[in-house]
Amino acid sequence: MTTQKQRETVETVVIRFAGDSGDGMQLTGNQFTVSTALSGNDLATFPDYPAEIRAPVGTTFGVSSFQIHFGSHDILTPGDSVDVLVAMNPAALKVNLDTLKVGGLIVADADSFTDRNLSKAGYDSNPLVDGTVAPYQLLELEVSRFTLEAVAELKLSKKDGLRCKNFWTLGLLMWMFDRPRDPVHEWINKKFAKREDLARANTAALNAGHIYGETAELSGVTGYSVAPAEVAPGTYKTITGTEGLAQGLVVGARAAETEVVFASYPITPASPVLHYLADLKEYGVMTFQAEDEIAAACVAIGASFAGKLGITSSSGPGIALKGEAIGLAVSTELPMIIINAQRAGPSTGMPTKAEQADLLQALHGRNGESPIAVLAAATPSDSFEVAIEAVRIATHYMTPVMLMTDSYLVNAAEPWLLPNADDLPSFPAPKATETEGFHPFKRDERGVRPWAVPGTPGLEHRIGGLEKGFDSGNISYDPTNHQQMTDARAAKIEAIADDIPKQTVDSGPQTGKLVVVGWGSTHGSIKTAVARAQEEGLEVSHVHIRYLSPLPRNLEAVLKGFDKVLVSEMNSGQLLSMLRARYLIPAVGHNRVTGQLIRVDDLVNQIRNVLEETK
Amino acid sequence: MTTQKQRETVETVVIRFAGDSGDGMQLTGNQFTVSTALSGNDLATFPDYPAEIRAPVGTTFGVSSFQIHFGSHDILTPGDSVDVLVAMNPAALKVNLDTLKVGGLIVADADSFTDRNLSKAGYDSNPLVDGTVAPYQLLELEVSRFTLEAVAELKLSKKDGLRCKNFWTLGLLMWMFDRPRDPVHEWINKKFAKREDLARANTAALNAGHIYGETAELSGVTGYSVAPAEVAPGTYKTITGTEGLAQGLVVGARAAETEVVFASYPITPASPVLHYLADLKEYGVMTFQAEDEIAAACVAIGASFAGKLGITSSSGPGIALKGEAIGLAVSTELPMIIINAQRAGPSTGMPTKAEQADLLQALHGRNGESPIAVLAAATPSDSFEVAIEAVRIATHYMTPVMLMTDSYLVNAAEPWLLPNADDLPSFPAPKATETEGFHPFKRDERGVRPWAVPGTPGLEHRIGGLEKGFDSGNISYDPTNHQQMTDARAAKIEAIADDIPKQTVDSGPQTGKLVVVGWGSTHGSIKTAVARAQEEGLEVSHVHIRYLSPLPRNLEAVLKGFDKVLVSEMNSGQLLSMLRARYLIPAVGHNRVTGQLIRVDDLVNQIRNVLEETK
Amino acid sequence: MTGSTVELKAKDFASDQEVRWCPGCGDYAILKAVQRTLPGLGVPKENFVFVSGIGCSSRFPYYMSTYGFHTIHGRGPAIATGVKVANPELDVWLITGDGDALSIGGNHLIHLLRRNVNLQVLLFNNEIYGLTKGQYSPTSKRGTRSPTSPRGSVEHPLSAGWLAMGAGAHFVARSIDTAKELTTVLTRAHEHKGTSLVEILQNCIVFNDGVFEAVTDRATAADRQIHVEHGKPLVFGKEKNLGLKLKAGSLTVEVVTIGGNGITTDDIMVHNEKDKVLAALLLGMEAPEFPVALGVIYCDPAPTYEQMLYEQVREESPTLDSLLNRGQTWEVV
Amino acid sequence: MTGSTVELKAKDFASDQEVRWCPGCGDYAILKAVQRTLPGLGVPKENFVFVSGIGCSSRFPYYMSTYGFHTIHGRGPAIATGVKVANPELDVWLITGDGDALSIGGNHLIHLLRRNVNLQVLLFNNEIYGLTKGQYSPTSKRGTRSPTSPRGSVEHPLSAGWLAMGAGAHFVARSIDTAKELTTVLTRAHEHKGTSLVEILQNCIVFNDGVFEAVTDRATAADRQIHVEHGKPLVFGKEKNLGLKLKAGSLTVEVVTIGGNGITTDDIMVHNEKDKVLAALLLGMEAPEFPVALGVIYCDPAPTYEQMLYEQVREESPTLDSLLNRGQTWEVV
Ligand SMILES: Cc1ncc(C[n+]2csc(CCOP(=O)(O)OP(=O)(O)O)c2C)c(N)n1
Ligand SMILES: Cc1ncc(C[n+]2csc(CCOP(=O)(O)OP(=O)(O)O)c2C)c(N)n1
Ligand code: SF4
Ligand code: SF4
Ligand SMILES: [Mg+2]
Ligand SMILES: [Mg+2]
Repeated sequence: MTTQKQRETVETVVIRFAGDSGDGMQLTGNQFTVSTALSGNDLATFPDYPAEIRAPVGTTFGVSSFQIHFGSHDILTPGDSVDVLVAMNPAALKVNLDTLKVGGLIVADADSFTDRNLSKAGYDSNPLVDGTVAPYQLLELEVSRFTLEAVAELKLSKKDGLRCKNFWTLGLLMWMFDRPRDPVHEWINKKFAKREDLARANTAALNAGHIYGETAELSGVTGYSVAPAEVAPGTYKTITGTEGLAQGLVVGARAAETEVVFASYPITPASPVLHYLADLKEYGVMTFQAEDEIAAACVAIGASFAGKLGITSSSGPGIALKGEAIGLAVSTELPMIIINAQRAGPSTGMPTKAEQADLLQALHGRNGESPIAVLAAATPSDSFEVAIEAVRIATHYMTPVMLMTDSYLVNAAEPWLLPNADDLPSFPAPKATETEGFHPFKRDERGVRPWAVPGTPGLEHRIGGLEKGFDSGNISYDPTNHQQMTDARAAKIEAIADDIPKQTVDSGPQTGKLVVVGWGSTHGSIKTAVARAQEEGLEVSHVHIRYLSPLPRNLEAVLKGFDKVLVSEMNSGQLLSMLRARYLIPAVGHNRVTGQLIRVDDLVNQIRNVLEETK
Repeated sequence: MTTQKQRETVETVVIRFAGDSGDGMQLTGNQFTVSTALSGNDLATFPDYPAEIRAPVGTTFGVSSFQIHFGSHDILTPGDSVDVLVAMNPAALKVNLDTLKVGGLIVADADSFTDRNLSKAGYDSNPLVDGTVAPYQLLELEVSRFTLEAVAELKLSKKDGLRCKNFWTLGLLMWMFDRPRDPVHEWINKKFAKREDLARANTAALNAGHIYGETAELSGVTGYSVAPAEVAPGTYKTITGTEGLAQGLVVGARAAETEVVFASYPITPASPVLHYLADLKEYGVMTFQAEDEIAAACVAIGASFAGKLGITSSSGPGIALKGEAIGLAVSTELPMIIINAQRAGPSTGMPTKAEQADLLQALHGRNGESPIAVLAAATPSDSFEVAIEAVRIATHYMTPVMLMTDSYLVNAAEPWLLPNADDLPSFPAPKATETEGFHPFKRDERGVRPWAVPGTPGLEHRIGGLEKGFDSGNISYDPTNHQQMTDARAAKIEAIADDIPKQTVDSGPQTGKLVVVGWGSTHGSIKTAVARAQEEGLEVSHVHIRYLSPLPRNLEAVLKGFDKVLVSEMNSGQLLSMLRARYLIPAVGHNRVTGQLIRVDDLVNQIRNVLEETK
Repeated sequence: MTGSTVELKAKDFASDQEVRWCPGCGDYAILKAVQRTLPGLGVPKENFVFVSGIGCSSRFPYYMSTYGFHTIHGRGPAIATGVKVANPELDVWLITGDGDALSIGGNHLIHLLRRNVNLQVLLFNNEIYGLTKGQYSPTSKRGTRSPTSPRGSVEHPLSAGWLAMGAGAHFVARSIDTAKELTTVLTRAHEHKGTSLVEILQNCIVFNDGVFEAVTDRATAADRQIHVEHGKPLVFGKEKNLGLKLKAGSLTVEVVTIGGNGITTDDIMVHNEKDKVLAALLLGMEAPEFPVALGVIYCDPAPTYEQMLYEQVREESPTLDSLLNRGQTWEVV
Repeated sequence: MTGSTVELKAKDFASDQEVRWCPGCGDYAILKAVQRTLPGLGVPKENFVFVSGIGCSSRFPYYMSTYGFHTIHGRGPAIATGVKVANPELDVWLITGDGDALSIGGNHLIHLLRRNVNLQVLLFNNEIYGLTKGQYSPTSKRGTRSPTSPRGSVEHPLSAGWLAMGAGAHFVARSIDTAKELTTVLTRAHEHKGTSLVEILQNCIVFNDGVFEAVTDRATAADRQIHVEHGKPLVFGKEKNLGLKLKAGSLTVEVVTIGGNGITTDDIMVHNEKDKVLAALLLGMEAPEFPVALGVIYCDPAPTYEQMLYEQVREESPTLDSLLNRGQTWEVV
């Protein structure tokens, strides 16, 4: 962020609100986000919850943060590093300090830097005074005291009073970045409708923080303004990857003229989709909390057999458990969607951290030749689109579709232009009724078998996981038939490639020296890195692959248009190996397995290096 | 088989004994095998059981067969096609006729070609007379009548008498190929020690069949002799792939100075290993029949944690279920062996049929970056060796090892030179005792953590599936630590490549025009095909890969020594894609997914075609 | 096209597939009993769905001319639940074996029972794994010799009935493959709204022949079986002169002879199919001390899963707009 | 090095890892109770192994200075079985939650119990999924509102005790996180050779606070809890004047007041921990009609799995030659 003396314009800012789990940082962040969206900025946010449910107050593992990146142009990631760090206690400072840019601003609640809190955070001495924060700007404020003063007239208990601290801080930051407070006031009044005293206290704290900014002489710190981004007109809201997915599934099912049975077993970070859908029974969604992931997958399969769209969701370990059942859906050629919210592995791994290391599992995590469709969502709003695509492909091709998202994406948020009801898609999924010449594995010209649903007179039939005769659907052990069916299952999935968009180049020239290839939630990081490299004058393009199985038919041609292919993934090279095997291109990998998003600066470096080598 | 007028020498013969499940064809085949081995021939056998437990008598799905291929030189497969087909009833003829070479010999029991049996087999007219068998030689004998006559003096019931039919046939075939009857007599006497009448009856039938051959005028058929193969001196027995595996595990565990906990859940075709080991408690093998495959894998993991070697086994669907648990063993770095007896998939597929389509599942069928070692057995005796290797790698590298076999290999048999007790390997697996500086993930110079076993004073520690600190073994969510541990797990597996034999060229020149690459049970077919192509003067070599993860370090160099690489597999191209991805070589596939072994003639054709193209 | 209005007969429920169980297998008799039962249930043929796992028994759906799904080992309960959640109108029958239901599928069975999804479970208990060639199963008696237990199994067997009660089942019945009462029990199971578990003692002629002989042998069956009926005294024996009597002040029963020792019919317990503790007691009775209880042992209806689920739907198909517009929105002009 | 001969104290069993449960969580009290129990068991420290699945409760092993294995969700019973099969000398404690044990792990738990592997299972029942943030669990009451059941759950809950009995358990006990009797129950569980299931009612202060309050509230606990003891009458209440009486001629009990209505101590049932039907009855008692049964409710030892398994070994380490030479061999010279 380029600061100037008076309230001056900056292009983009990254703020990280950090405090104890009890300090209300998620709430603060969300309110700041809404105001920012209303200010017309583009933005991306990412919450960072502690792994523990409720860690002891003041400990480092109890720190909860919320990061927002906003600006006057396209914002694609929550930001590699932070311009402003709000640290409500020493633990928050300790955990987050290394995300702060050198020269960045720390806003710290001095009142919370007590000996006890310092020692809980593992500090031997006070970092605000011992030189630790020397490389940064420091705004050390007695937030606790100011807050209590602001709410004094309301005669709250000290505890209740102190709970308003986050609003004081929010007020200060809203002054600093010139955000409107009206939506926050509205929200407070709605939220605390039944506790007028609290509504008033929070409002008072918010205003006090704002006034403090306006009036106090803050050494070296002044107000900034961030010009609105150019965005299309329309109605907006912020959506997370979870909301995008969930709403997309509902919209997709309507488009397919079917309903959803969503069967799942809770697991981080997949559960929120289940939670969201659990309250949508009116929209044709029955959710089912199964006894385990296998049952969840099987309930989905049973539902699809019975004529609704069975969907299941999980994360790493749970997806591994579903392999056998997915194989049954492949063999019986039933529609099914499997949502895989990837997290860091192997095994239990780091459940709250992001990774893209389940791609090869998606393709091969079952016995036998068992092809399925695989799609990946790139952003919260893309999650909406991809979910609709998953419904379309599953119901029109009678196949399981694995839809990949991850720990980062399910929680990330961005502003979203609400689609017009008239623009919503429609692709009714046909069900069989014709009894003449019917058999359950009779394929149409696309190689797709009929969806013949129990309850339909005259279509009574039996299916199962044993190999089936191509011409009858009856059990068959015939060698040539098995080859034919194996080929037919593969061909059916390949045929989807005729029915998906061609691969495009996301940015940069259509052919050239270098293309960076990615998939899934790293889209924003890669796009940003490529843009930055382009700004540096480097010749580099970006290809983002949404359809991972089947791959777009023209992908080979697109990639072969570049001298070098760099595949950037949060894994040890999974898409990389697919592309090398398939197209025999000497692609190289930019692989990071840290539980965190690809860093923009890191990737820009690698782009430089690769181009350097080619010289 | 090249026939000559008098008892004349042929080099190799393929015989298929086929009859109803109740006709004792497996027994007949086994007895013929033992005599053949004693005659000094090399041989390979393959039983073909019906999928049904006990199908109605006379039906095609109740046919049971046994194929033996023997000769005066190296015999590597049970044979693509058959020289002599013994058909005890119409169903046996119907099911097996297409395996018979044109001009081959049918030995049929004319008495069983009754109207009833013909119709049960689905024949509208008698194939022995309606021209169906015109392309073949036919020896139509009243086997039932001859047998009853032979045993007449023993006054058996007609039913018991007819049960000797298979011995009559065996006697005839033993005459035909000049096999010694002594071992069969011995076997009969032992088997029927308590039923002297049956012993005498079977002996009488055997001898009668033999005499019939000697004396009767068999149109166009005469006796053959097959010269002994050159084999090393020593004690031999025939072993199946199952026996090889099971014995190898026991020998390996002794070598490692540990004991085995073998936990499994029955499934075709993996169960026989469990059955074999279930009676070996004295040899340090505890078997555990688990409630499911997940439990089986977990019991094995618990056992390994407690200091014995945990082994589990299954086939396709069951292996899919074990993915999550295997991930735990990867993350906790415990020794473990997973035997995968592959069968045709996807899903339940064709449980009794062979396939190699679980290779990518072995490598990627788990969440996260989760590397393990993967080995594949080539032959029954190689199963013994590979099992020992699996024990060595698992215990010395603290890693799961997936050992691949398949439906064909577990049942296939060959003569085996018993290893000398002194030649058996010894590779004691170290257990930690040193408490100084101990932590459970402290790696040695090879990157391997200690096996620290409960019950050892002072080494108390906790492990689990969450990510662990490289320097402490404690839970860690640190991003750089996760990268370090991910890399360390991968590097440990890669390091095994320093400790396995270099890749060799199985046959043919070390470099040249074409190499055919294979793995697992297709070894014999590929080797035979390559030999045949070489005999035709084609320049082709054979590379058989036993170590699939890590791949041998010199494999790339070996493969790059050839202009063309043809990868032959019973799948749609799994090893193929691995080699292409890794080495960027334009390898092509010879892929067959029929539930059956690669056919030699088919592969020879493809070799010709590929070499043709290169011209 | 088979219209839903046609009068159906048993043979209309036979499919065109050749039945491939071993000759003499108890499964044949069960197949016939089911085919005899269905026509009387008043359900349109196209609404029947037979779901099974894997095992000899699980081949069952192929032999029925209804909708059928031969799924994967042990997962039938979950698949069947999915069918019912998607369409509660369908009439679902789950076919399973002792291995399928109690070994790999144990957990799904328990959860099916406690959720009380409205369907029938026919558990073919032959105390062995048939399809995989004769390994001991969770219901095999301790000491059973089999390929995986050549020295005798060392596991205490499970009782399907006790387990079902433990899981909170609302309907538990027991019958025998060749018993003519089987159709009555099946009809009762169908009537019951909720998950109905019917354990069927089934003879595997190949791998476990005669394992139930002590109970089923026609000569002694009357003394070894007690056919329970709600509201009727718990009597058995050829002469119906044997009965179950509660030992005073305890929770145990004894077999008594009516007429002997001053015992009258009044001393005999009356079967109450709603009594959970009695059901547990009856299900726990084992030969030779006790007769084996057959018939509907427990039936105490409760709301079904899908009924409660669908009752939660608040309105019919609201517009998607109302969903998309949820939450805080803003306008850009 | 901690030698096996050192006298151990509770604190010797605390590991160096910071305990990370929510402040006020019932798990803390259970941890302390276990740490207090172990020193008295006469087992060398290095022989203790704590195995767990996944859940808040399953973090337990990290806080013990013994051998520990935090495994995967629901599979603790199988891993623990593997430990015992490999080395029956080890003293294994399995820590699990209601989700871990009864949802995903239900089947393994059942089979552990029926096999009767000699180890202790501590099932922390908080009637909720803690770690994944508060979804209803298989033990949650019907109607429970949670993120996955915003309109109330529609599932009938499982009873851990009933399920265990149904599975053929040989030891079933129940206690409360903060109860001082917990150590006594744990000691009994340890004494019992075979699988000992101890259900511990545990308060999740964050997602299900107070769910057991009706039972545990100190003010009314005496009337809401019945502490059963083998051979002692089933009495409870502050004045020990309430008791359980069998209704004549039936299998049901009622709560009676001793002294009232001519009821004397002789009318009160005596606890018999070997009586399976009584155990089922006691485990099924629910508030408010009945007090909740606590203590050792069922204990009827039977041979353990590993004992029977190892008894089948016939001789010590025969040579490998004897194995390799099995079957028909021949010589080539
Ligand atoms: C995942 C999986 N594991 C194992 C098997 C092998 N298998 C098929 S049926 C069966 C047991 C059958 O026993 P049961 O359910 O009693 O049926 P029965 O054959 O006796 O009727 C087993 C172990 C399988 N098909 N799939
Ligand atoms: C295979 C798998 N599925 C799901 C999860 C997510 N998960 C972790 S703990 C848990 C439930 C915990 O509930 P409970 O066992 O009652 O333990 P508590 O946290 O209440 O102590 C779930 C669903 C997982 N870790 N692994
Ligand atoms: S093996 Fe047994 S259960 Fe299976 S079909 Fe044969 S007799 Fe029936
Ligand atoms: S979420 Fe509940 S069970 Fe988990 S640690 Fe917190 S209070 Fe305990
Ligand atoms: Mg069975
Ligand atoms: Mg819980």
